[in-house]
Amino acid sequence: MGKTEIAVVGGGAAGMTAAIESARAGAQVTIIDENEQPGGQLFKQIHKFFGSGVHRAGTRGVQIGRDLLREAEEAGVQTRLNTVVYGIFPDKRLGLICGDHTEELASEIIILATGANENALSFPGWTLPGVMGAGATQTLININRVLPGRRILMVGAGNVGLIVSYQLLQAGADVIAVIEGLSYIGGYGVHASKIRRAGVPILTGFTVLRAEGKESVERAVIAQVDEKWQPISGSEEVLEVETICLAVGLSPLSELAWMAGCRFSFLPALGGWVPAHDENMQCNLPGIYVAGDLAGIEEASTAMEEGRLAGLAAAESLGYLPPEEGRKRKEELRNRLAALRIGSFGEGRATAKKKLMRAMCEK
Amino acid sequence: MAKKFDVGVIGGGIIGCAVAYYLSRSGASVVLFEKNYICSGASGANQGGMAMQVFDLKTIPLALASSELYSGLSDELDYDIEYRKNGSILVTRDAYQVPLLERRYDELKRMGLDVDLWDENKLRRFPGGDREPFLAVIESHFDIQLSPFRATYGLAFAAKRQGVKILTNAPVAQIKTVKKKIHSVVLETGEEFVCGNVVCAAGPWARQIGQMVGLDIPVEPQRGQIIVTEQAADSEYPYILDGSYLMTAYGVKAVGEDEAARKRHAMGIAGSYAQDAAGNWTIGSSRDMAGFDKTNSPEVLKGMARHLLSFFPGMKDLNCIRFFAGFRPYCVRDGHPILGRAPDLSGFYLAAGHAGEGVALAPMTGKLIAEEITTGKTSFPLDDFRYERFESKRP
Amino acid sequence: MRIEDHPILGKVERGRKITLKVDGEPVMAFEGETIAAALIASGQRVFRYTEKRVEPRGVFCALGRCTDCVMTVDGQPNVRTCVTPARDGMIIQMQGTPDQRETALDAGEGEG
Amino acid sequence: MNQTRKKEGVRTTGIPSKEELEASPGYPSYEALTRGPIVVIECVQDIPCNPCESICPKGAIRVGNPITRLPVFYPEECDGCGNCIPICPGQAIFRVDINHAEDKATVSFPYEYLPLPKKNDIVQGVNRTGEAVCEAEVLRVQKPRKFAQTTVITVAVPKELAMEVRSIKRLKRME
Repeated sequence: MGKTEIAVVGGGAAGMTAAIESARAGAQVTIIDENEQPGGQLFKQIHKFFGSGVHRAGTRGVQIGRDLLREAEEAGVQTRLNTVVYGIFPDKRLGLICGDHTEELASEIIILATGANENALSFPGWTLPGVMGAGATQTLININRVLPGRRILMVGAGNVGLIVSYQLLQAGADVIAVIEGLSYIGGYGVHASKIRRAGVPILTGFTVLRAEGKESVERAVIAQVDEKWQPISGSEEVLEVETICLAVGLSPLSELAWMAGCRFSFLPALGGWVPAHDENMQCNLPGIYVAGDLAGIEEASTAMEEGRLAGLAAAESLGYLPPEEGRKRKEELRNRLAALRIGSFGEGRATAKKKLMRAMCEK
Repeated sequence: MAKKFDVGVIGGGIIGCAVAYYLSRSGASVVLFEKNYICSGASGANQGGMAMQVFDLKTIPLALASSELYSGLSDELDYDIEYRKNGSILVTRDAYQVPLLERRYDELKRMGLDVDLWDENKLRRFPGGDREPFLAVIESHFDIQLSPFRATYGLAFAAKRQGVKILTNAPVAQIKTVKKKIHSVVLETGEEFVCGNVVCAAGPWARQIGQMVGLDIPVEPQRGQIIVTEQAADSEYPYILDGSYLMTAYGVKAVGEDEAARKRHAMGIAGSYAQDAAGNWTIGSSRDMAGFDKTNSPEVLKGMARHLLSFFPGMKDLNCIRFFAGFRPYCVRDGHPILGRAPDLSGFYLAAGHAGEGVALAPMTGKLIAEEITTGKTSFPLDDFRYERFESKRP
Repeated sequence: MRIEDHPILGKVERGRKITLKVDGEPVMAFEGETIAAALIASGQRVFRYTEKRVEPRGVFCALGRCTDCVMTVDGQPNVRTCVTPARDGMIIQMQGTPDQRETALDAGEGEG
Repeated sequence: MNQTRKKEGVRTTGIPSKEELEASPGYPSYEALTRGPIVVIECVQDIPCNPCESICPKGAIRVGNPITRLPVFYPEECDGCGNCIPICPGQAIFRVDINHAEDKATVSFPYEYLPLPKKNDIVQGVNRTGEAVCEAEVLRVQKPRKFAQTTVITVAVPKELAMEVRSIKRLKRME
C-alpha cells in the first residue's frame, strides 16, 4: 500500500491550491486526478476573473491554471493522473483505479476537492444529441477547440450561461438567445451587457418546452412562463438551433464525502447537499477536509482561497507551521474569502456558509 | 390529543410496507412509522431476486407462496415491479462442491420443484463459460427477479391509496403498554399514536424495538456488500449463484476447500450475480457481523470481483458504477425469520429476522401477519417461525 | 467544426494527423485530442443508441461523467469517448444501432 | 422576442438603464466629458471586484473597502490613459473623447472577437443592445501584451452617439 501525508482528491482550482500550500509548508502531498491533465475547469475559464489583486483579478483562468501547475511542481507536489478514487475506506485509506489495476493509498489527511456536476433539465427531447451542459460546451470549445453547433440556444442566465454564451461567440458560433425562467438575470449584469452588445437577446421569464429533431436537435420550442413556472399558452416560439446548452446550476460532487461519512447540510444557496465544515475547512471527521465547489458552489476565485485555507490548515495540523504563523495566515485567507462573499451576489452564500459551520457544532 | 389507529407498523422497508398493504385491504386503520425514508434499509440494498433453489428447505414453501403473490402484484398494485420469472443457475467449478450440488438437486427434486441438473453436453455450451466448463450446474425454472425498490414503493403507494398513514423521518421513541397489552406508540417528536396492535418490521433494528417492550428479539445486522456494474446486454442467465453461497449463507458444510476458498469463505464471500431489468449487474455477496458499520472494505470488494472473474472472465470489461453495503436482519439464534404474535404481550407482532430473504418473503409475511391480526388465524402455518421456538430450545 | 484561431487562445497547436476508423469509415483526427472532439469536428452528432428504446445519444457532459458518448473502441465496449484520447488506427463502433440489433437477432436465431 | 418589462434595468434586460448609469458614481457627467478624453465606467452592481482601482496610475478610480462598493470615478484626475479598459473583467469601462472633431467623438472599448478590424476600416458602431446605429471609422486597434489578449479598439462616431456606441458589429469570420 502506498503512503502519503496529505492526499488531495481532485486537481482543480481548489485541489491545486490546497496541495501547493501544504507542500510549501513542508508536507508530503499527493494530488489524485482522474484526468490526463490537472487544472480541473480552470483551463476552460478563458475570461478574466473578478476579485482583487490577491485573488488575481483581471487575470484569465487559463493563465492562473498554468501558474498553479508550475507552482505545484516547484513546491514538490506529487501528481497521480489518470487515477480514479473509487472509495474512501476506514483509516483514511483511498482506493485507486489506475488503468487496469487497483491500488490503495494510505494518508494521514485527505482533502476532498472533487468539484461539481452540472445540473440537467429534463424536457421532451432533452436526450437528443445537441442538448448538452453549458460546461460541456465550454470544454469542447475552449479545450477541445471544436464547435458542437453553429446556432445555439442557452438555457439559464446565471454567470455560467452568460459567460459560456460569450465564449461561444468568441469561438465563432451564433447564440440565438439566452432564456431564463426567472424574471431576472441571475448572473453579473456586466456579463449580460457583453453579450447584449454583441446582439444576443436575453429572454427572462422563458423556458424551453421541447427540443425537436429526428436524430439530433434541429429546433427548440420556447415559451413564456407565469409566476408558477407554467408555460403560458400562445407564447410559444420556435428557434432554429442545433445545440441547446443547459446552464441551470451545479451540484457538489459529493459521493466520496458521503462515503467517508461526512455530515451534510442541505443549502440551496450552495448548490444542495454540502458537507459541513469548520473555519479550517475540516469536516466533522478529523483529518478530512473539503474545499472548492464540493464545499458549496461558488466561483473559481473562492475555490482557490478555500483550497489554500484547507491546505494550510492541514499542514498546520501535521505540525508544519508554527502556531502563530498558521493563525495569522489562515486569518488572512479567511478575510480574502470574506471579501468575495459580500454584496447582493455574495451575501446568500456567506449566510449559508455560516449555517454550514454551525452544523458542525450540532450533535 | 393522541391519534387512534387499529395497527401501528414500525418500519418502512418491504416487510413493513407489505404488512401495511395487506392490513389495509382488510379494512384496518393503519399507521406506518419509518425512521428514515421508504426503502432506506436492507430493502434498498440487495440484488432484487429470489434464488429459492438455495434457500433453507424450511423456508422454500413460504417463499414459493410469496413468489405466487409477486406474479400478480404489478397488476394488483397498478405499478410495475419488474417481475421476471427467469429462473436461476447454481454453478460450481470446485470438485469438492459437486456432492453439495448433487445433494441439493435431490432435495429440490424430492420437493417436486422444477429443476434440472445439467448434463455435460450443456455445460460445455454455457455462454460466458469461456474457461473450462462448470463441474455441475443446477438450473431452477421457478426462481424470480424483481425490482426491490419498485416493489417496496408499489406496496407503499397502494397502502397509502387504501388509507394507510405513512410517516417518514419518524423514529419511534417508546411503545407504551398497559397490563401486558400494547397501548400506543410515541415518536421521538413526542407525538403519540394510540393503537392496540404494533408490528415490528424494523429489519436490523428489530432488537432495539423489542427492547421498548421488554422482549429480546435476537436479530442483529449482518453486513453485505454489493458492486453494481454499468448496463450490459441481456444475459440468457440473469441470475447466477455459486456453490459457495450454500456454505456462506446457509452454513451447509462441505469438505475439501482449498486455502483460497477457506479465506474467501471466512470473509463471507460467495458468488451471487443478478442482472436487473435495465441491464445492470449486481455483484455479490459478502457476509460479516460488523454492528451498524455500513462502510465497504476494499478487501471484500476486490475479493468479490476476483471471484466473479474466476467464473466469467469476460466481465472484466464491464465498468463498476458504484458499490454499497447494507444490513441483513439476521436472527442470531437460527438464521430464520421470526413471524407472528409475540408471547406474553397482547397486540405485539413480529415480522423480523428475514436475513437475506426479506424481499422473497415479504408478500406472504404481510399477508399472514394481516390475517393473524384481523382474524387470529393464518392460512399458512407459522409454527416453524414463531418466537416460541427459542423458548422450547432453552436448556 | 474546428476552431482554428481564437481571440484569446490564439492559433491552435495540434498533434500529428492520424486516422480513426469509425463504423468502417476513415475519420481524420489529431493525436492528443479526444475521440469525441474528432467525431464532433467531423460532423458526427449521434454517438450511440440506447439499449432498450434505441434512442440516439450524443456528447452531454464532456467530462466523463454521464456516459452518453460511450462507444466500442478497439473491441472494448462502453468507452467514454469524451475523455479518451484518439490514437492512430483506432477502430470505433457505435453501440446499439438499429442495424446492429437486427444482426444480433439473426445470429441468435441461427444458434437456436 | 419582445423584451418590454416594467422597471427595465440591468437585472431584467442585461443593459444598465439610463437611470442606473446616471446614479452610478463611475459614470461621469456630460460636463466632465467636455474637458477632455476620460473613461466612462458602466458598473452598476455590487460585484466584489477592484482591478480598476489597482491599475489606475492617477488614483482616479476608487473602490475602497469592501470591494463590492461601486467604483467612484474622479474625472478631474483621469488623463484618459485607458489602462482600466482591458483589465475590467466585466468589460464595463470605455473611453470617450467628445472633442475629437467638430462633429465626431471617439469611443474606445474592449473587444475580444475575431477577426479584428484594421485601422481606417469603416465598420458599424453598435449600441448597448447590439443594434447598429452608425458608421464608425477605426482609429486604433491596440493589443499590447499587458492587455492579456484583450484588444482595445478606438472608433470615431457621430458626436451625438458618443454615449450610445459601445462596440462594433462583429465582423464575419473567414472560413
